[in-house]
Amino acid sequence: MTRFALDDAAWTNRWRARSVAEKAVLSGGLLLVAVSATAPVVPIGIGLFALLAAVAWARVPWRTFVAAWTGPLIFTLIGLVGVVVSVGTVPHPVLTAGPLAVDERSVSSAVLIGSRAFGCSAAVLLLASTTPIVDVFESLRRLRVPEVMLDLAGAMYRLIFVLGATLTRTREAQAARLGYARGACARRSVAALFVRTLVHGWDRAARLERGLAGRGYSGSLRMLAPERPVSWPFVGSSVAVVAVAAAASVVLR
Amino acid sequence: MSDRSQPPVLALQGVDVGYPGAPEVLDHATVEVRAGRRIAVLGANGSGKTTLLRTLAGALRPTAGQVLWHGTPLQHSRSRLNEHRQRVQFVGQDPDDQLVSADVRRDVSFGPMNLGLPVPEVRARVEEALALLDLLPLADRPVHHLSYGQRKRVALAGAMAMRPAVMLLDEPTAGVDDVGVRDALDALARLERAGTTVVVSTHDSDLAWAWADDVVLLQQGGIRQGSCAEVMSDADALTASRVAVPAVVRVGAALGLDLLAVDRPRTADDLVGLVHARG
Amino acid sequence: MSDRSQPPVLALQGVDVGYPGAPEVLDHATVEVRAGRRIAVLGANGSGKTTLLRTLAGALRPTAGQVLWHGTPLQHSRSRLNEHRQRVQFVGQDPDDQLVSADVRRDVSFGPMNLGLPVPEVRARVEEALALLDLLPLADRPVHHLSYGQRKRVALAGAMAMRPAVMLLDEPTAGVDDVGVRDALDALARLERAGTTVVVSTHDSDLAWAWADDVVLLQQGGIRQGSCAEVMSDADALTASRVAVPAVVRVGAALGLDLLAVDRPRTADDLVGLVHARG
Amino acid sequence: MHIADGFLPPLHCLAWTAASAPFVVHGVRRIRQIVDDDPESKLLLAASGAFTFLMSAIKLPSVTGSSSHPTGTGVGAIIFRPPVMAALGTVVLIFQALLLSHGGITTLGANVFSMAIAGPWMGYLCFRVLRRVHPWIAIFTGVALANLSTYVVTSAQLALAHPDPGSGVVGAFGRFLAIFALTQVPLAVIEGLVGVLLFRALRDW
Repeated sequence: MTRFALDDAAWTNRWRARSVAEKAVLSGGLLLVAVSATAPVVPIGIGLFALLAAVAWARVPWRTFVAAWTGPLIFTLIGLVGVVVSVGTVPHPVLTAGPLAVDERSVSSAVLIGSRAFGCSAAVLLLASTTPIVDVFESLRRLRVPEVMLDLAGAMYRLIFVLGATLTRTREAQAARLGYARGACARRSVAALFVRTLVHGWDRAARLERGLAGRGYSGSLRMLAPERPVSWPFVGSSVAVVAVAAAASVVLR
Repeated sequence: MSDRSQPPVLALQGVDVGYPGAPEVLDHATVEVRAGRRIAVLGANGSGKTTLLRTLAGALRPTAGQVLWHGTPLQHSRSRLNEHRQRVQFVGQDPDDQLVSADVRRDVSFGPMNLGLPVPEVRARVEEALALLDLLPLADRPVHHLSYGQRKRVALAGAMAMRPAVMLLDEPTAGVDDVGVRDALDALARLERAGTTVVVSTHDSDLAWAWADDVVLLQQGGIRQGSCAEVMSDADALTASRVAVPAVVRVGAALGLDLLAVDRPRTADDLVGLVHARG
Repeated sequence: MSDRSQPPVLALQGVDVGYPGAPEVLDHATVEVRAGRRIAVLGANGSGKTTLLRTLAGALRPTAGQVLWHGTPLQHSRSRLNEHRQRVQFVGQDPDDQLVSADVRRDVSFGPMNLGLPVPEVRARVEEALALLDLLPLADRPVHHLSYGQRKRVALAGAMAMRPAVMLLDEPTAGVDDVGVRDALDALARLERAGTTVVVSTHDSDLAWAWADDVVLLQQGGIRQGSCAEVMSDADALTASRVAVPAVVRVGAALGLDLLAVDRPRTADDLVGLVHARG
Repeated sequence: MHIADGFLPPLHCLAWTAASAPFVVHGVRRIRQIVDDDPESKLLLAASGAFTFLMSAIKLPSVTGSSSHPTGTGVGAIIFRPPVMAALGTVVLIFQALLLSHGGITTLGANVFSMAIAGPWMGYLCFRVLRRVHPWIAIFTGVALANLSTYVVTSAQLALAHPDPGSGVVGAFGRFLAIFALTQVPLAVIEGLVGVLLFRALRDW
């Protein structure tokens, strides 16, 4: 079975029934403040708040949140090496080792970048771990995103799990027959796995087309959207939190 | 209970259907679906069960013969077909061929939305179908968190939300365990109580014997329709169709029981009851 | 026939296995596979049959307990696992997940090629496996032109070409019609004659009763292993596992037959024979 | 290689979004046209998108490191054409950001530019040019260069945002290239090899 920890959390947390708009105000507001902050303490505060809100308030499993957080943070750490370490001479060296040097200004900008990445990814995760991605796409309908792309995204979501289940089982079957025992076989196996998934996907699409025709499908994949009234207290608190963060960002500049 | 003299709700009359590479899956097939009678379409894998149901549903266009709705031939024009699909729903074997939405409630709404109904009406039909199939506790769950048997029930609910007069179910019990089969049969009984006539295809002769009133037996080069007791006590016909004689029939015959009786033994438990009754 | 005092070929010892969202599918599970004895792993859908077989095959790593090969614990390192996979082959339920090449012969050669065997040896194994499963007439056909039952046989042949000591088959008869079940059982008998020990998972208690020597019954929170006759004549245990009591057992008990006998009636036809013998 | 949220300053995020927008809009138009011509292609496109997503979620054999996933952009561009990939790839990147936490939302424009536009176009053009030479060489080069150009563009994006205090953008570009070369160059070669095997297998089906 194909499962994504973030997706599982999104379907089962306590904010699941909240309207996407509410959560988007909070998560999006924090994201904007974090990405534009100039004092590292602001995005770090935002990151910790997002973690707390997700885990304590929405009851997202903390392991899920932290595990999802490490991906972007690892990229950030590797990338920061490129920001900090210079080759040759630098204007304000704090450290030199052979041809490599570390500049004072690079260090401070690295700290800022690192803190922004910390805060921004947590703000996005707050939405990702509390809102099924299909609800996000559904809410984009109101923002006049082309219907065809939203239909595509919706069907894609369902097919990812249908095809993912086959892909996982096929890979295991290949492994059972030692398809991944050595490099050359492994490459051949991966190629065969992709081809099978692609061909199977097209076949699935054709079968789904037939199956849906009986349910009156004639091109539109529109479905009944759940009614989720916006909670103004929640939006109010969110705006307040974002405003405090923004004020802190301005003051601490 | 239906009146044999009434015209059938839905029928095939001398229908030929084929595919490229398999010219005549159905060859001059005639089948009658009567309101309120349980029909099992029985045959081996590859004998044309699915093709028969899909032809009844209007999804396949016969090269000869006609699909009849209350005696009127179906026109395979777009608008006529859309009408036909509302009253005759086909549910395939693999639920993943019919489920397109992320969660259960949204998926069940797909058909009613396509009918262009007003939103409150859609909502009412969805809740009704969910309740009928005992899916309310799962209504907000994502489809990919459900088991195979649960997904089959969601596909059924999606079809029921169209409020069809006839439901055609392709192998509703295949790959489902004993409790799942019982649940599926319960669900079918509820559909019937809601006034829907149910046609089921199966390769499981024990199931057909236990459940059906009438049987359509797919044979090499022909179709035989009749009451379940009559068709299925003909061992030669079953064997020729590569279908096993039901265990109850074999053992019951050896015990000298009357298998054509109105209260014929349908299950192993019925047999046990009769054995005990004889002492 | 095997000696009960010998250590099992393959075993699970106090094994825990879980998934995200389903923490303990197997909870302290102990299972023994003895050479030459037919084992049916019996349980409802979702009871953990597939998980049990995949753990035996080394595809899942237990969070506690051990997989034993001739009494030696399996190390889940890459090289040890590859050794284990050669001797224990798992074949999943859906053949389409098992087949990796476009035509039959090439697909069967996939495993032997990965073993790095010389080409003549690969060829020999492929022909042997094809012959064993009666696939020579289909050897050059594209996989997607075959019927479901035929594809299931190709998947079996692919696993047999690895010359495993133990074959683990997940629901080999699910979705297959009566003739297909007979073919599948014939195929299993041929694997056994080739010296392979066969373990089958199923939710079909009639099949388990007819086929197995030993039964592993998956219950809520536990596993019960024993001889088929012993485990399956315990109606309470079966019901608690959401598995039906086999029809032969129910009717046989009503008829007062000895169901624990060595030549216990296994099928409806056996019952008929016994009824006739009694006059 | 997905740039994480927060790594690019707001102005760069906006600039890359603006740079990507015309390609994505063109891709959406193209998709709408395809769907209008043949309504059945909607689910086929969805399956193709699901395939692209799953392909990028699988680890390639014999490459270690945190980013040993194929980009799938070269294969996708050859099968589905670059305009479609621009739109489909954008949806895939949103899925990756919200389901796998690969990439980000503020950096979506930049990631779309490197992975759904530059990579596919580079791969597709190489494939078209070299096709006359030899089909397998064309596929290998197309797929490998699609992957490599994604990595080069990403390095450039990072360098533009964070120039070196001494050697400026050029120096920073070289450094980012060097840091990610360790995993990306072998990955590109392997993705190219797998691409050839993939099209060979596809031919058989």
